[in-house]
Amino acid sequence: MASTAATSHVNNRPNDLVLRSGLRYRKIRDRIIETFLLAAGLVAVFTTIAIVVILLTESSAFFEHVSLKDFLTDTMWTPLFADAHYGILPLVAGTLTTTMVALIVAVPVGTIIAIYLSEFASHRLRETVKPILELLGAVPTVVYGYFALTAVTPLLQMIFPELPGFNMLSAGLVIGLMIVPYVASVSEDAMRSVPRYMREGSYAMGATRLQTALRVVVPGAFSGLAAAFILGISRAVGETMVVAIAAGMQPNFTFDPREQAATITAYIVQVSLGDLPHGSIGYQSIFAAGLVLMLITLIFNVIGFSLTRKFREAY
Amino acid sequence: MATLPNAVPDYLNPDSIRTGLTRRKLLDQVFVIVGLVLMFACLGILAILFMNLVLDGSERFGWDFFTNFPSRRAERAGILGAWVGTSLIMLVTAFCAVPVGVAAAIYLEEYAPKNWFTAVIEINVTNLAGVPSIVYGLLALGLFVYQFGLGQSIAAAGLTLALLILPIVIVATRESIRAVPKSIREAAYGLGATRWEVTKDHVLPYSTGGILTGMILGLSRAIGETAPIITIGALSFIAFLPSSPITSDFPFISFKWLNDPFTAMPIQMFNWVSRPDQAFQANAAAAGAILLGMTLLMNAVAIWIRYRFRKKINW
Amino acid sequence: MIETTSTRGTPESILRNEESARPGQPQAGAAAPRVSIAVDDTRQTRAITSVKAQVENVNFYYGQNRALKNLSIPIADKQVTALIGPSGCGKSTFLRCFNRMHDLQPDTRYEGSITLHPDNINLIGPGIDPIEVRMRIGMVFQKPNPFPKTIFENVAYGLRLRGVRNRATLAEEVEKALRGAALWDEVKDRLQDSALALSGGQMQRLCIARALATTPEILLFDEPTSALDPIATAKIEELISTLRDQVTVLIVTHNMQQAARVSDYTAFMYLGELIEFDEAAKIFTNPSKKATEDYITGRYG
Amino acid sequence: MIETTSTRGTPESILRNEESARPGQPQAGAAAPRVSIAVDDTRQTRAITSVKAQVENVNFYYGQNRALKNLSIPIADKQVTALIGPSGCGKSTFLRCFNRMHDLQPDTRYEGSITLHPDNINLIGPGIDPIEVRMRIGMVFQKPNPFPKTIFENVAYGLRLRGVRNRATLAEEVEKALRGAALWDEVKDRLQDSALALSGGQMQRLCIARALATTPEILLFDEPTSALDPIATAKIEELISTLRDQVTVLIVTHNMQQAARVSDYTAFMYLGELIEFDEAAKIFTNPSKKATEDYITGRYG
Amino acid sequence: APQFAHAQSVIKIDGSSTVFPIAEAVAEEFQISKKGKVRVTVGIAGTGGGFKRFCRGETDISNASRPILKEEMEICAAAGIKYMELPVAFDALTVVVNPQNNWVKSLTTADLKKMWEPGAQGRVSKWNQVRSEWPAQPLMLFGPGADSGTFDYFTEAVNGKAKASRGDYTASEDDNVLVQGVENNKNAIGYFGYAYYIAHKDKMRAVPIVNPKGKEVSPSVEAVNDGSYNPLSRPLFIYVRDTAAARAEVQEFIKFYLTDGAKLAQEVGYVPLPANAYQLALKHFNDKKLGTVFGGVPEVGVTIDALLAREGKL
Ligand SMILES: Nc1ncnc2c1ncn2[C@@H]1O[C@H](COP(=O)(O)OP(=O)(O)OP(=O)(O)O)[C@@H](O)[C@H]1O
Ligand SMILES: Nc1ncnc2c1ncn2[C@@H]1O[C@H](COP(=O)(O)OP(=O)(O)OP(=O)(O)O)[C@@H](O)[C@H]1O
Ligand SMILES: [Mg+2]
Ligand SMILES: [Mg+2]
Ligand SMILES: O=P([O-])([O-])[O-]
Repeated sequence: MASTAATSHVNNRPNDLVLRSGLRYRKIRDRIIETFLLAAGLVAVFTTIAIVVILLTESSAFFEHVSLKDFLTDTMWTPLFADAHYGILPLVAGTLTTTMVALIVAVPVGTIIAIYLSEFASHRLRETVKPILELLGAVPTVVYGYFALTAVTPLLQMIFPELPGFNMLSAGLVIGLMIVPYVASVSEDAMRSVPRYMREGSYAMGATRLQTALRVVVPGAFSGLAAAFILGISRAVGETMVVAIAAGMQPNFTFDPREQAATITAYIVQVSLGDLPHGSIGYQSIFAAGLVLMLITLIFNVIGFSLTRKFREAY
Repeated sequence: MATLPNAVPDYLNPDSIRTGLTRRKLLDQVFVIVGLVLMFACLGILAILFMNLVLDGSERFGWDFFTNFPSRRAERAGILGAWVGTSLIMLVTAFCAVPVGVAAAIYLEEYAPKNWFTAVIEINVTNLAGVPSIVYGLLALGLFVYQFGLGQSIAAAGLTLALLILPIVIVATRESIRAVPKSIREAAYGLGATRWEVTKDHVLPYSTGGILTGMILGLSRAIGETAPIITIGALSFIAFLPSSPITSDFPFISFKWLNDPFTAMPIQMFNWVSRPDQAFQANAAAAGAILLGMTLLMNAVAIWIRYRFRKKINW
Repeated sequence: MIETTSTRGTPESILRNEESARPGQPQAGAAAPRVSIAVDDTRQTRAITSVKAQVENVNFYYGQNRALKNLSIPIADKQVTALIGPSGCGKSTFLRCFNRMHDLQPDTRYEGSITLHPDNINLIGPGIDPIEVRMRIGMVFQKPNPFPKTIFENVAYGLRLRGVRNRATLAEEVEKALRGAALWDEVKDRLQDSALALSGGQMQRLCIARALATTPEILLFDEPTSALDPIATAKIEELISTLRDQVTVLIVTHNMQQAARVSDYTAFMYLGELIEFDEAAKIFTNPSKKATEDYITGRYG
Repeated sequence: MIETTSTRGTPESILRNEESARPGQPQAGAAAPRVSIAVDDTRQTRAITSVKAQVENVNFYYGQNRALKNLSIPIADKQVTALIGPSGCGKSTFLRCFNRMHDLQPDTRYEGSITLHPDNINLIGPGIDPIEVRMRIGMVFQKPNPFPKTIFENVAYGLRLRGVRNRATLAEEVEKALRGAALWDEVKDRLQDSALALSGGQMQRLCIARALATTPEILLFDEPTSALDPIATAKIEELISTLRDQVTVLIVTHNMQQAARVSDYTAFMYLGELIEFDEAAKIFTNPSKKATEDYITGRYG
Repeated sequence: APQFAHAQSVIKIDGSSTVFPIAEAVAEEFQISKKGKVRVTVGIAGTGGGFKRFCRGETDISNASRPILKEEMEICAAAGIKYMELPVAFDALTVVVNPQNNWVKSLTTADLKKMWEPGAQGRVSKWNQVRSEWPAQPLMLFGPGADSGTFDYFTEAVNGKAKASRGDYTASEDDNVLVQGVENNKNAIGYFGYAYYIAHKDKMRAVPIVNPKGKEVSPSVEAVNDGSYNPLSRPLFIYVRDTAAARAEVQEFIKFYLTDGAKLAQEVGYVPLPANAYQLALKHFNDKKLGTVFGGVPEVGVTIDALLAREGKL
């Protein structure tokens, strides 16, 4: 700014020099603060890097002992025993089975609730029920584990007397219940972002609410719904305490939900309950299992989020 | 219809329309009932879950339960160490996650230029939100416990949970920051405010509600997390309190407690759940009821704050 | 234009349908009744040969807000009636009364009657099922809103809703509707493509075809061309003119030229009231009210 | 109105500021230079006594989209200049160049110069700090946007930013600004109430007071009354007229009457170009261009 | 390994889950008697896990359901960690089945071997594969994890080699999980310390084991005392790090352990040693007698008398 004072504006405007020196200080402060804020943003990046680095370094030590082929094809997982087998398949099978059971509950229930809330319920009911429903997802998982073990399993044993005390069915059902609000909430958001004019087009043709919901809204929100399911899968895969408490901890290569089996997460907990001698194969094995878990959830998350993004772009 | 030139096909004549319509409307009603039943079933299960815990644990509720340490005798055991431990962990978690999360959110919303670098941070935040909590446990084990040598301490647990809830805080803060209308920012910029001044004088104060909500929701998630703490290795008999943060000597505050071993509510509950003795099941139920009560309370507070703030500031 | 103070501005008294059915006392017989409209201040009487729907003393409320005030107007059978008026005057609100779209929104209320001939049912009467109304009265919206389905499925939608399963019937009806909407030649080779791949004007004609497929008795258009370019607009206008033979058309437009071009009768609304209703030729050349003239000549709006 | 084909529609050549500073060659001296505007087709020359800001060949880009095209116009000191034109013509875009609001949005670009007198600095020059510009040039927005703070804090905000801490000074300046915005009497007893409790018109005057408190050299108004009722609008218009003595005013409005009532000079823009600039009296009674007349008489827009 | 500044104020115990009930009881009573001035933590990493931490200097006292092994001694020696070995009780390692199991009357070590040997993994999955007269029901196995001393002892005693076991069973360092498994599954069989059986004896059935003399013996205090519950009875130990033993509160704790320990061991379901054994142990402790009397070789079937004889020679 030219150094000439603004003579035409003599009223009490703070003089330019003061203004400018104050401004310099303010701008420097802005810069410093921005650096701090950026550093905070980078914490997220460093966390990811740290997760990846730790999982990879510990697992690479693991894979020095274990061939990748054994890891992926052996059907037994007994890394802590004298006759050690390192086949991740039983854990993956357990994980997938509990996840499947959970999805069989969560997908229909979550979708139906979402359709109901988005297409049928009044604004008031929706705004009241949604937060309460979300409480279901806020219940500590250890409480769900207790519930599965002490309430759901005995109930199921009345139906299937042969059902063992630890089983994937009960754990899966409870996980399903747990992710219902999540699936419902994401699906509902997706359905509500289907534009109103789309619905109006259908109603104007004489469609009922259900017809509009099923023939226009659901197809229109399909990728959003798919995202909800996939993100739900990722949650179910990562769920730990329920399976650790209620599904048993036996690596069991089976897809029968009535059996007991360990999931990837349950295995990590199981080993953690003992000691974790740094550097032993047992210690490394939980990181290898963790890496597999991370990869599975990552794949689902990436698919899920890209579907959401695609969906957002569509409307 | 006589007025239409071409003969009306059978399926379009009013009578057949009406009969078809009755059936379609019936389906609508059936769906409403199914939707309501499922919705209330979910809410009912939540209620049953809570009642189940309260009833199972009813005999244990009492002053002693809060002031006693765990004991091998169920009726003598309490949660003193657990709730103190949980409180201190939450203190560390809140202290780390909230400033960092809020700062990161501010950076992403107010400062970040649109470039690949920002995109990397964004993707990281979204992805971290989907990483299973047990993986945070592995990160903590590898990084905090061994790399940083924090051991199985309150600091390690607090930091782990802080990382775990960081995405929650970031996402909630961003949402509430975004709800501050552009016009307010423009008004402040128009007066010559710097970015930080706009943020600190306006954006942050007006989004306090959302930030608080995010913080409480994050903490309510952290309070129930069991798996990552188990992974760190905190599962043992602990019948004492961490060092007091307040001391009688100068400077009257001490941070020794950060390094102390601890137990926490969900850990204590898990410990009792895994004891099959019926008396301990009652303890587990009582601890679960308290834990669930705390979570529900925190969620209720969060909902209430969100509602209050939404009402208070009406742009 | 001289505004006669005797009619006191509010236009309830402007229109009087001398022969039409009194509410609660439906006329017998299938033939649409003849009516004549007396316009107070000009004392002119114009005949509508056949009335498809008679609007009488319609009030409409969004909650407490009365958006339509005592509207009365005949809708001529197999003719195009245009609704014009400044933004917010209630044109869309009025149009949506005909197919009961407001029922989808809570806290809305109809008063008065819209009697559909020849059945003599009151479209906005409490005993009438809105879905049934919508099955008989089609609507085309401002923004083309095809479903994210194939072209074929879009047109077949209404028939499927009505339970038609037979593939041959569907194919036949879809073709008929597409021909009716002057779209057949353009899409006959790509019926299985997504409707979203069409151009805006094609989409809008597809929406018309979708509505035509169920042979509606009245077709409602709410500013059907406001999102389209001039060429697409011309095509739709032409189409509306040809539809006249098949179906009663009610069209909302903010484009005066369009109203003048396509409509047989025109109603001018202002602040929820009907100011003037007459033959289009009359309205656009020699309106009776100053407000109408001001609006038509672009003084406000 | 006859449109002379020699000017070929594009209005770059319409305005020629014969005396004003050439870009890159700033004039010395503190006194604002005198300029005269030659309007091509009428060959009339009107004098502006003192220029506060000289806009020269300004282009503005949103990414690839050129929203302003070669604008040149003088802003008269202590006068009201109005910008009119149909929606989307770039009025707001132009206004926001003056206080560099576009800098907040990525991927925008200024070209040309807006020379502020008497300092002779180019407001949109690369070396100029936008924050400094904004500290000297105030803005009032379309929608009243008070901060959700007390009335007092709203007005004091600009001063606090400038480091004023002294309570007495603050109180004094706040009162002065509120008086300047003709709001003091209405709010003097409730300075500690939330600004959101005010009526729309009061809020807008509060925003004006907020801007006045820092004694800006130019005050920008972007459709300041479009969200207000007629009574509040009248008050603001009156206020703007009185502000003329203290500050240079630049106002965007879509309301022709308002522009005619409050402005001394008026610029008509269309599609990012300046079509005509002249004394308000001239523009509204005898515009040189057909496009201007069409717009003023409501033929389009 | 990290050494924490606050280690002085806390007595850190980890290791055997078998010993845990005793340690927990002693710790609880000790802290009560000290009015909370001394803090004690007890973990359940398993005997092996406990020694791993102990030899890194992370804990002061290690619980063990078997004597320290040669590898562990070497690791400790390498880290400069010296320790005192104090026997605290005797255990009868108990094999349990669900009460609804009406076919198993007794088991020989050969039966157990058929069930548990590494070669059984993935093959022996039905009861009738162990003895053909048993039903063709699934065989559900519950046992301690690989960090467990019980596991080491059992595999040594049954399969002839420590840690040699099949891996496809529900393994947990937390014996409560095993108790739960056996309790809830009709076809289950499991093994763990006697105390855990005693605590839940109405929900499961202890299987008599055929001893080398061919007698079916159920686990009991008497059978341990008279040496007839063989080979599954065994001594339990605590190992105290010498530097920790220099601390006053640790000395008090050990004194408390060796005087009140007998009563508490009995209370939680183990077989206390004769009174003179505790006196001897206390004397060894006070005399700072370092090292082990077992030489790091796994052995089974050590009786109380044999143990006393060895301790006397230290
Ligand atoms: N869903 C609604 N809820 C409440 N009020 C409404 C709603 N829709 C419209 N209104 C009000 O009803 C009045 C008439 O609106 P309507 O949309 O019918 O006007 P219009 O003549 O169609 O205007 P336009 O030309 O802008 O479409 C307006 O004042 C409007 O604010
Ligand atoms: N943030 C933006 N990014 C990209 N293009 C923009 C942006 N804002 C405005 N434009 C474009 O620039 C042109 C001018 O817009 P501007 O808002 O300046 O018009 P206006 O004359 O103020 O209109 P109105 O009377 O509706 O406010 C328009 O074509 C608009 O689409
Ligand atoms: Mg604008
Ligand atoms: Mg053990
Ligand atoms: O926990 P253990 O006693 O089996 O080592």
